[in-house]
Amino acid sequence: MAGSSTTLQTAYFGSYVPLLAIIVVGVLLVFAMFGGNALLRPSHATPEKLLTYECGVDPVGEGWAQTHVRYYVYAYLYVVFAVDAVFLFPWATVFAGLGWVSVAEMGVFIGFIAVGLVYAWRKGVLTWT
Amino acid sequence: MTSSSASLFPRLAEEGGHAVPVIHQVPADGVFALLWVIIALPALGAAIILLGGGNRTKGFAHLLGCATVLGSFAISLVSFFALLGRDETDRSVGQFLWTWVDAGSFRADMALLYDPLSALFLLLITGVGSLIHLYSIGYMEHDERRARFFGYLNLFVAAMLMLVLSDNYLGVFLGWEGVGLASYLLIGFWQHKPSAAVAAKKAFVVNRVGDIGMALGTMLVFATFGTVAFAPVSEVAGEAPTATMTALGLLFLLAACGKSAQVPLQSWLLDAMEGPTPVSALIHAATMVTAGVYLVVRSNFIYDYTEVAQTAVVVVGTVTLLWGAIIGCAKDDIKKALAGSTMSQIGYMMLAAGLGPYGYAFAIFHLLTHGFFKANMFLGAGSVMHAMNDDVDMRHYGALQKAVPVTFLTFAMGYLAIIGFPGFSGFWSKDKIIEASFGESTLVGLCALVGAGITAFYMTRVMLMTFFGQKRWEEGVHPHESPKIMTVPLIVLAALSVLGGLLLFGDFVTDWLTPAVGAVAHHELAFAPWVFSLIVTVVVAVGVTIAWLTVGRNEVPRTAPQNVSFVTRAARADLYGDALNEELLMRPGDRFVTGLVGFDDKGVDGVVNGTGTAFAGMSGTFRKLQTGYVRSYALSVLSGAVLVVVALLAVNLT
Amino acid sequence: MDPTPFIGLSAILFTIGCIGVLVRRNAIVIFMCVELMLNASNLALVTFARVHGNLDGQVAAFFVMVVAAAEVVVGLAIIMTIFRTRRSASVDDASLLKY
Amino acid sequence: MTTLAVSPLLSESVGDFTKPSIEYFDLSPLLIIIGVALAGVIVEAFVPRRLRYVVQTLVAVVGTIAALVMTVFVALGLEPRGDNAGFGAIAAEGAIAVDGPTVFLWGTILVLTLISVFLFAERHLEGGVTAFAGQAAALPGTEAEREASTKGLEHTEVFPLMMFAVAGMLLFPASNDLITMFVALEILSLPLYLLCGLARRRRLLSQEAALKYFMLGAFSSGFFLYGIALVYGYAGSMNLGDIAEAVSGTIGADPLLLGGIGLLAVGLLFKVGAAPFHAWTPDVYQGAPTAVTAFMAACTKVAAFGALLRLFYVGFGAARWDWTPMIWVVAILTMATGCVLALTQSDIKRMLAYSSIAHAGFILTGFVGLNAVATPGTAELTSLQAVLFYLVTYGFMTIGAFAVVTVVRDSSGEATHLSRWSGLGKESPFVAGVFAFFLLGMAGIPLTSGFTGKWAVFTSAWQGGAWPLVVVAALLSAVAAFFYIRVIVLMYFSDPVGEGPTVVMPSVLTTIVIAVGFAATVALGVVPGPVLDLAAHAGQFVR
Repeated sequence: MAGSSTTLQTAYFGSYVPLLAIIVVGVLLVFAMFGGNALLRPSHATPEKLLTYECGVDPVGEGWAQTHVRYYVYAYLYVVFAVDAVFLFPWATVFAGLGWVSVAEMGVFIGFIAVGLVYAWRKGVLTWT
Repeated sequence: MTSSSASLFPRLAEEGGHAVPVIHQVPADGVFALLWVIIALPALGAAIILLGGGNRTKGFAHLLGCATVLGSFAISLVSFFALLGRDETDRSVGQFLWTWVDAGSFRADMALLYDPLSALFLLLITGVGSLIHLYSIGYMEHDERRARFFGYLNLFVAAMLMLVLSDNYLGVFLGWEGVGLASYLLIGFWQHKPSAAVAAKKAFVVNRVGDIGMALGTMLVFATFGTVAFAPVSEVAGEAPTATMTALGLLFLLAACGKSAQVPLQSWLLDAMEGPTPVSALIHAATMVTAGVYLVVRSNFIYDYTEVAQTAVVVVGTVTLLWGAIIGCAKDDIKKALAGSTMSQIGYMMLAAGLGPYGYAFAIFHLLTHGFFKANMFLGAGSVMHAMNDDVDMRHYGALQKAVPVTFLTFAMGYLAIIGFPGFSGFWSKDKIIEASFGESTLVGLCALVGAGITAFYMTRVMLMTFFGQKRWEEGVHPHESPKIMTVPLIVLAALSVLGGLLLFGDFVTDWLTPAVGAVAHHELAFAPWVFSLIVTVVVAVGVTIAWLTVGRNEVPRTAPQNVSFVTRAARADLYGDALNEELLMRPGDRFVTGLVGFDDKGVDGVVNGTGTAFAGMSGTFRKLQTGYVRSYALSVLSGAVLVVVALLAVNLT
Repeated sequence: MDPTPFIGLSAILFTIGCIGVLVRRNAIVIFMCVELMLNASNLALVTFARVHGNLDGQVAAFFVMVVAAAEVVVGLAIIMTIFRTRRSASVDDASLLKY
Repeated sequence: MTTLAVSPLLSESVGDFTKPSIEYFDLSPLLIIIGVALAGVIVEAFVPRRLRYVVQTLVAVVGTIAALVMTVFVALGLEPRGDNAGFGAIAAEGAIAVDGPTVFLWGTILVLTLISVFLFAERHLEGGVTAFAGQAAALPGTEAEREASTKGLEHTEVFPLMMFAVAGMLLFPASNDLITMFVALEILSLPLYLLCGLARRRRLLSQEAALKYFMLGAFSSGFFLYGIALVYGYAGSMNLGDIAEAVSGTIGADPLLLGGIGLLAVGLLFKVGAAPFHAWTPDVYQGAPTAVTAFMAACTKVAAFGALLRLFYVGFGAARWDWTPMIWVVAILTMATGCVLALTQSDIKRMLAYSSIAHAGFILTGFVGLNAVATPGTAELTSLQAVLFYLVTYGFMTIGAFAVVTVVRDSSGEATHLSRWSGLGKESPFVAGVFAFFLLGMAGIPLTSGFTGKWAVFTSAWQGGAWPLVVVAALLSAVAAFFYIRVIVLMYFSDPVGEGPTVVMPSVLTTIVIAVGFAATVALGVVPGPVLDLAAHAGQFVR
């Protein structure tokens, strides 16, 4: 495109050569690690060797153990409140100078999450059975 | 719209002494205010019948269908006489309906242009159309889906009228697609026959190839002139670069080839004969297939500025007229023989249209006479098939002149007209084209002359095989004359076939068309016109004689009409019996024809079907890439991302 | 400040995430790899914010975290439904829809 | 909402912090839809089960209409801004641009949403319940599922989910900075992922569609986000106006910018379903409940193309010559993929999916047409106008066609296999006729809106000098006509297989959808003038 600024461009582009190199290295690294592993390791698989190592104790059941769905739901709720807080803290540092309108607006924001929580409550998610 | 040509003194572009006409419209008043009704009537008929459904409209659909077209015909007739009463300069009437598309600088109106050219087309379409509608009442009597048939016919008429009445290319395109759709629906009307469904599909696909030309041409017109209306384009056509005009000419030629079944897009027409016979008569002989000729003649202000495109039109026309004629010799199916002849005759028209001001008027003249006699013969063929239990094989005919006297006589009128028997309509129109083509080039003239001879040959063959000689009927066939509703249109069309030549009386048709296509130019010829007429007549006579010698004279006596295969064999042996004819004429000719037909089937169809197969094959291969695995989709997203980024970098960092 | 090492790291993380999506079969792991891509972007955003001396990038990083959290919720719900139906979290097993 | 305004909200010194202002009136359609979504959640929590369906439907319909009305008011109140023939204002501290194109797209999306709500609310076809899973948590083929089905349970949560998606769709083409665009992208995507998995019948396919859509959507949004990071690194701002300034001030091309443009394009082209980012489209369209497919196919495409236009015309307008070749390649690839692969499809929804890919390609053709940054006063058909118009025509045809798909059924639900459609013309000429009309519209036959739309984009591309692209597009639309016609042939010229398809009489809701789609397709084909005018009056993007 811009032939007139070849030198400038070369210099500018040149500064990203390391970036390119690192991407290439990143790709190579992954393949090298997996590839090296595959090449070096001996493969005399016996049932014992294929067992998951659990501090010397034979594992029981499958790797995919099912946990109760309630943990999953609680994890969600935690996430909701965590991200809520991310936005509340910066606001808290400045709200004194902003007046009540801003408090109301933040109330709306919290209201969103409250609606979600109310829904969860009505669906019986919050009851630990 | 009407004010778009503000100048009262249209600038005449001088080129080779010929004035390229500039369309100068006057507003529609009086009877012309009804122009839109001409289209609206059949459109309304189609809407009522098709939306109402077959069962509800069964009782009156055929009457409604005929009434709408007859109504259009009446208005067309009145308008025609009103136009006749006007000064020559006021004969382009524009009617603005509404603004169809208005997007920034792009504007296309739903507006009509009624000028001498469209006036003649209106008469042909609504006139012949009315007769064919009437005929269909009888022909489709026993078909339980007759109502739908009339709905489609009306749809076709409305689209065809739109095509010839629109004052801009976009409107023509609308009609163009509309007739394509109607033709598709009608070819496949007997959908229970797989051959009909396949033929319909083939016609549609081949026509789409032509449509690309039409669409791109229209866009190029807009890109060049900033409008798609004929009037403003004709005003400034002379200022556009020749290369653009050539491109336009070639694109529209492609379009014309598709719609008018010209080489190399001719293959669909023979298969299109799968449709009911009135359809073959109306769409695939008299009207729709001539749309290509209309387009070329209407675009005279483009072709007059580009010799290359004109030459291309001449070449296409000449090749097609011979191609169609030769195919016509080889076919035993009466409708296919007629279809070959249609191709050939349209080839003549294209040839004439390609001659520019020397031929536009004659192209239209031949188009009209051909409309009469070919519709006549197709309907005659339909009547014969009606009599023969829908058998189309001419080898099963013979000696029908007593059995179906009216059909025979009317068919004979059409026959005399098409071979150019002196005095009949075809004589006048074809003679003029051959004469004009000799002025263009001796080679083209000779081709046209030979074509006339071959026409005489194969039409005589059709005539002899159908109506004369021995009975070779299938078992249980009892030919009977068709009902009045079918024979009356035949008689009217036969009369027109005989008398159509009167249009040339006092140079009426050429003078009439002057405002639309310019005055007729004349070449300096080596001989006087009557010498040409004589030569043509002699060549025709030779063609007839050969046909008589090969087909007519050599009949096998006492063939048993009960034994079909024997009759067929006997008829064939009869046909090729004469050793001399066989060696000198028939055998090589037959091989040549077989080769041509074979090429037509394998080569040209192969290209069409092959393209389809290639796409289907590609499709079948590439759909395997859609493996169903998310991860391979992710890979395609990633490769796309790489592609996009690389494309950006490659363009910009080189 | 020289941003190159940070951007380099973010590019490596992004690439690892990307390759992970392509080579792993377990839906959960693929999903974690997507999250890795998002976080690589976060790192880049924060670095550039530092380079340009404004906070837009950092604020954007917060939004990305929120969005990522929402995505986790939706994504895990979908993955869990599939797992409960098919007793398998392999994305290659879900390949009824194809061609 | 406050926090959506990103710009100098947090500066290094807290002292000069000023309170952000929100233009509540200009944003009212968006706010109403968010409110409706929240109201839907509340309804779900407190209204008794038997009333929920009615209340949810009413809330959604009334809310959408209210938003539509407010959109009209907002449109009437737009003021000229800047010197580039644009109208409108930048709202929410530069995060959202409420201008002519935005309002046009809002109107389009809301109208399409309104009829989609009807499609969602259809209950006749499944014998008194909606087409969505009775209880998504119940495993397919278990006792729990049968119980849910006998009890007549239904998930009315689909309405609030849909409204959240609509909110994202409204925000997407209006977003004036990159992070808002990203958030909008996710707001519109996440509910759609869930909706895809909620089919009542063929649940395995439905769940699989949701998984695929989610996985690939998340993957592509990763690219989009990295693109944001790169462009931010290049321009030092997320704001499209600032980015435009930075772009026009650069001499030569910057790899950061080019990489950013490319990765952002990936995210957006994924959403519009352009090749080679289209792989999800057929699978998801086929697996998702048909009502969702219709909604998604129409509205998502409108919103995503709006965002694509804004990002590339406003943000990267000055680098036009850098990205045009890329769009050329993608457009050709997309049209070819859509048209060619549709030829051999045997499932009607899948065929329509490929057709929608082909349409995306045609729209991309218009996208590289005459520059949208036209000089004021010239009345040329800009690509912006052409694309906006095409989107309207496409939206109505698509929803209409999918609505027809919902009513053609056999004992196992919708009869989507093409062989089941043979002979439909005899069985139900009316439905077959309407569907044939939609197909003809998509094929671009004159007197349908499809023709006018194609005409508009091709003309604008031609005027912009992209005639080779137009030639390719014209050729491929000839190929495309073939597979549309194939279905028509099948419906009319083939005999039914087995007992043939049956057309279940839907309630008035689906009938309205089909009728509106049909009417719009006819009207926009015969008199497209008013809508084209509206698109022209929308003017340019402001920044």
